[in-house]
Amino acid sequence: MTSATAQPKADQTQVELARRMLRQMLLIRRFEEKAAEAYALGKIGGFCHLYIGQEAVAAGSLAALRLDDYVISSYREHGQALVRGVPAKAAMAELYGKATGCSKGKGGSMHLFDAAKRFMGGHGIVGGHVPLATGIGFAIKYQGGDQVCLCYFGEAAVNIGAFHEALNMASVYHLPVIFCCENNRYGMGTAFERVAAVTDVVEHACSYDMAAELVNGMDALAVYAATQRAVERARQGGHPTLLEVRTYRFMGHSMSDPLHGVYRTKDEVEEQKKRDPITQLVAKLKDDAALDQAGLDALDAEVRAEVEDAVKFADESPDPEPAELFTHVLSD
Amino acid sequence: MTSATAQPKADQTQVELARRMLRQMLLIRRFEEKAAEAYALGKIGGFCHLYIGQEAVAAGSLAALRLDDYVISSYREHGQALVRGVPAKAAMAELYGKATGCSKGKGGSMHLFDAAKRFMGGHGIVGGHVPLATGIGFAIKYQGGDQVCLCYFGEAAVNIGAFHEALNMASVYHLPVIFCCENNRYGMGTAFERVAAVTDVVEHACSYDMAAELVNGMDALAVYAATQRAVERARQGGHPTLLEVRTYRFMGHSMSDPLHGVYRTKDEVEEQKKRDPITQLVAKLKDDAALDQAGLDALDAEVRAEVEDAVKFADESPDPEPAELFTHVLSD
Amino acid sequence: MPTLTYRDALNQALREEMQRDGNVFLMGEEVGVYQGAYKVSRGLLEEFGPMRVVDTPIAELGFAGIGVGAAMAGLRPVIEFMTWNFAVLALDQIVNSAAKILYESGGQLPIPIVFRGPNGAALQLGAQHSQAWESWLSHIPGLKVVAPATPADAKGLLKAAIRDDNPVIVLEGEMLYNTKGEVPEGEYVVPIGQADVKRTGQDVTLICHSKTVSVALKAAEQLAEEGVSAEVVDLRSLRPLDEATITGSVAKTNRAVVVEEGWPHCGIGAQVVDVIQREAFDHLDAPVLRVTQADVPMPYNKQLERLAKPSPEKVVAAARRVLYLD
Amino acid sequence: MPTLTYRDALNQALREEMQRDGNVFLMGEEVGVYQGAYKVSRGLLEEFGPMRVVDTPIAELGFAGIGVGAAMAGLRPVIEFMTWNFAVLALDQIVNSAAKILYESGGQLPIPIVFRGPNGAALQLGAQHSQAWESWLSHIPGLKVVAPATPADAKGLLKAAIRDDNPVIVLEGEMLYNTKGEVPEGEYVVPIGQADVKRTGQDVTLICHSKTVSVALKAAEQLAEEGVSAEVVDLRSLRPLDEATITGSVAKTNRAVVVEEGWPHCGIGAQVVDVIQREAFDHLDAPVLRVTQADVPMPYNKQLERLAKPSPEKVVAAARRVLYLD
Ligand SMILES: Cc1ncc(C[n+]2csc(CCOP(=O)(O)OP(=O)(O)O)c2C)c(N)n1
Ligand SMILES: Cc1ncc(C[n+]2csc(CCOP(=O)(O)OP(=O)(O)O)c2C)c(N)n1
Ligand SMILES: [Mg+2]
Ligand SMILES: [Mg+2]
Repeated sequence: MTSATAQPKADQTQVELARRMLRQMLLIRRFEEKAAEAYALGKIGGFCHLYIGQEAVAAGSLAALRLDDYVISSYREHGQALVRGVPAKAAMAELYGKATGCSKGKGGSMHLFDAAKRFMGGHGIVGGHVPLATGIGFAIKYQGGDQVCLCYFGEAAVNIGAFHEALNMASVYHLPVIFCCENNRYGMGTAFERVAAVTDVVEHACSYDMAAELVNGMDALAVYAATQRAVERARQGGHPTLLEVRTYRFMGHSMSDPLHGVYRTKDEVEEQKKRDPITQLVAKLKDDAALDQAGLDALDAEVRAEVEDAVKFADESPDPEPAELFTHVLSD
Repeated sequence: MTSATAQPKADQTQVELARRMLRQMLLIRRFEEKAAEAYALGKIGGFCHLYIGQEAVAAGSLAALRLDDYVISSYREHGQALVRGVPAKAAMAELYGKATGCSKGKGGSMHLFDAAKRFMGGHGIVGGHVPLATGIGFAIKYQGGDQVCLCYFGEAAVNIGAFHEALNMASVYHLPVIFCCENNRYGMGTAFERVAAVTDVVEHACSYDMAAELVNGMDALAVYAATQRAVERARQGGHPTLLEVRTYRFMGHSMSDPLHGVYRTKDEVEEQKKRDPITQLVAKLKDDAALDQAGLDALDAEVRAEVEDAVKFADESPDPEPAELFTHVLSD
Repeated sequence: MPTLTYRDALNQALREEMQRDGNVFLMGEEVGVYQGAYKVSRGLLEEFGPMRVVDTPIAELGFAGIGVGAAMAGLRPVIEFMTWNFAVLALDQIVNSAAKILYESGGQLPIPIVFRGPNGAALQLGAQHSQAWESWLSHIPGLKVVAPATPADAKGLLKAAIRDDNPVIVLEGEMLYNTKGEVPEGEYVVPIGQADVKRTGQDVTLICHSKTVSVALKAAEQLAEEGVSAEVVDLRSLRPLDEATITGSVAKTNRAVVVEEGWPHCGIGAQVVDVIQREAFDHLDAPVLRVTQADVPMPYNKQLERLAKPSPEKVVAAARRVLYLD
Repeated sequence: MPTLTYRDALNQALREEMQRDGNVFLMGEEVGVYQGAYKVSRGLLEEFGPMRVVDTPIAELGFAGIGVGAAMAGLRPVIEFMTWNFAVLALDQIVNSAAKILYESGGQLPIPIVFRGPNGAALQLGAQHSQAWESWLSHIPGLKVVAPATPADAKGLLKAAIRDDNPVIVLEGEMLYNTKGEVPEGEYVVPIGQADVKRTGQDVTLICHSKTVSVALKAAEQLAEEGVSAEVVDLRSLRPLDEATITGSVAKTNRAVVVEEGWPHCGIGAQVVDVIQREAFDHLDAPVLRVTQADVPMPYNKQLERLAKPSPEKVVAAARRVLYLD
């Protein structure tokens, strides 16, 4: 895997990109921390899957996209939504189930949507949105556009049939789809090697004649570079790519699951935390003399304020009207 | 691909095996020809998928099995049922829907069953029986047996999710299953290369860390040898194998479909018929001086008589009693 | 008015809607090169090309999902299932994606998609290939479900389905594809949600849809010979149900028999019974009876299969019972 | 009698049946190392080892099929779905393999398998994770379907399901896992197909199952305060339905309300209504009314979700209507 220091000496654009990504990653981190607090207070309900530890994936990959590209994800999508430009207020309000949420309080944590930002959800059935991504890619080609569709899913989704049907068709039809597997090594409490005959997800690309790349998901710049190459292939020839991004989740599977427990050790989690993508990016920027402690503190303060605002907004927003129960079942 | 002549000079066992397989292949051929006639006369109804052209696959692979092994197949299973020992009478009567059929007339052409012969059906949903095969393999391992489960399916089934889920699990759990893909190049009217990104089915074995072999399906002895190797792996270590057997169907997809038509040319079919597995095996036996024309004629006459008997039996057998409509819904 | 087969009426609807709206495309197994397993898409590949008439691998879950994804991005897909039996594999996408995304997104993403194909038993296809799914599909909020019985309704309802901004399930009948009838040319759209009285009568209401319409009409003829005047209500739309037409007819006849191809337990007929007893309780002179497929997997044998299916005789017998004629 | 949670009652049933019969094994996501997503399988991996408590990949269709295959070869699998929502992906194996192989094979291959897991909405899990499938599953001949409401029934019905030679669907309730009740020790089997009168009454019959039993019981209490005596019939078994107990109760009370967690259109309640109006027509003094989930995908917001679900208040209101008290 590429280490951050293997990158060429950063030029100014690169530095700006890294700083922008750092801000996004900090925003995710602080947002998720507040979400955890609010969950503990009962202000957020249901399942709530945090993204802490995986921030470099969202920040790195989405930096390679244009605003008219499409993004779709699983239930672990807060981070990607925020980076994609869903306002923290609208995202937090959605977790609270409020009328001002990005899905009007009807979707919740697993179903963040923002059609204007081309953020196409937030889907809860493992693997279920992978064919949807292929379909969006199909529409792009049908309409003669040069956009791409970026689709996030966990490594456990590779074991389900929908993934295979969708990859085969994306390849057969030459669709501009980037399948971004966030391999955090566990699906709930199950280590990937216990349920997958082959644990290098990229191997599956061979069966579908698809480009593939294995990426260090703790390095935002590496994720960015790999995604850029995939975007290139997609825009130019409608060639799909399978990216396997190796990452780790620092929290439990969802707020109702334990942090480690029987399926992984506390030591392992602590060890992984040393690879914290934010710490690493900060170190790199400091190395490059592109950020000092004061700068970092200012950035963090800014982000914390944004999240505080979001929490306040969510707190003060109204629930949907009772009549909303019956709207949006059908479009009229 | 191995050609028949590449085999080592046949010893006596080999000759006997080849003669036995030839008889089975002739039995299938004559059985299917009669089934086509009976279908045209309206004595057989529904879908009826003939096996003509693929006989070497059933004969070759099943020769490698023991009587206590399990066999399971798709809707194109007449040939495998006959070779496995389902009496031609019981098979033909089933196509006629008669009470004496191997599924009591309730299953029909797509659902031949003979539990005593461990012939576990006859299944109509493409790919649907592949997980069943994995489950039978699981039961073998659970019970501590050394049997194997041999599962037949068409190449088009490789595009459906169930195939992938089943192969992964067979590998993860180390199950004694042989996945035998009869690649006859078409799924109904669709050439495989039009709908599969990768047309070498064996490639999929890589994603599941599975042994694989590509076999000439027009050569019964080659199929036998490859299956034997797979059986060995399965019996000894519970290692599954993916066999891709390249074959061709000389008839339409089912009795209600055209022989060629838009999706393949008449020329292509005629060209393929030159590879007729029966002609080839006859030629080999004659070459080896293990069969002469008189012997062949006698064999064919014997088989024709057997099939005539089966037709007569089916014709004269009664329909199930009306009360049978309500039996076997539940076991009591 | 031209006479067309049900198959050609569907073909005409597809062709006209594809001509009318460049966002409409057809996708499914064998729809292109092979011209459709049941030839509903004959000629469309030639006219519209492979981007709009798309052959798929055998991957029902996958291509149903592709359809929904394409709809999310602005297209109007028509997804053909070779038969609805195979669509059981695709239900996750129909139920969890197509029917829910509008609601989950708080109204942001309508899913204008049609899922269509033959439903119910044909002849001797055995248990796995002879299933009628109207009850399952009608159960789901977020879907509309139609089941045309005649060529004219086939054309009019398919056109309505394609123009609808919601996911619409179109249940066709393999045994109906060759049936003929008059079909209005050009613009002919049958609104979803309206039942159709296929025969008027006074003594008993026979409620049916799709293939059972002809069963009910034959029963009505036999009943007429016995001096019983039966009204035949073709539901056409199973979700939403046209409750007004149903209860209106029963308010007149005071008796009803519901005929369906599916299994009895929780069938669409049970829902119709629920509507009738709730909305027309005081009009009912007898319990509503149902004629359904026998509560068994479909047997292959021809005789058993015939016994398993609804028949005019069974409908006549049920009608006589609700009329207390026995 | 010991008091156990519903979860522990299920756990006890599994343990006892696995001890009793070496062919019984448990398979599903997170059932082993993780001790079950809802801890129903706690301790079983330790006691029975990884061959009998089998963790699977996320592959519902695949492992449901493995279960059926294993049953064909003589085992008695218990397949756990993390929730029934995900089982939608496995329906092909449940419907086309488990429920049909005995029939298709002319009686040769019984499929003694149990599919179990939580069904219906919990709290704020959103549209894709809050669905009740009793109507779909009950529709299928070849299956049995049970839905226990109490810890004792959970134990007794799961044991019956495991011993049954047919595919049995066990619908549990996530919201019930923590509820407590007395559970007979050891051998305690509740026969499939028998409803249970959970409270006797004279004026109106409330018919319910699973989570709606507590809803109906609360409604009955409220009704009692108004001087109305409600009988509460817990169906327990949804296929087969205990028609005798249902109609027997209605013959006494002459009025009924059916309460279910699922959607109204073709719900299990529609089938119950069909039975009542057919078998107890002359006893009915009012139409049967139903209380169901609102006919919408489940919203996430807590208030809306509460409005969407059946509640004692809604049941009381329906009961008052069938009693013409309003
Ligand atoms: C089809 C299906 N089965 C089971 C579940 C329950 N479930 C939710 S998330 C999850 C684990 C998924 O792991 P992975 O794909 O690696 O993503 P991660 O949670 O690690 O981001 C499971 C089993 C589900 N949502 N959908
Ligand atoms: C899930 C499913 N989809 C569609 C069908 C209809 N169908 C039956 S056979 C077939 C083609 C299968 O081709 P292949 O797997 O190559 O087997 P072959 O018929 O060539 O032996 C199709 C599409 C089906 N039975 N099941
Ligand atoms: Mg993971
Ligand atoms: Mg083929």
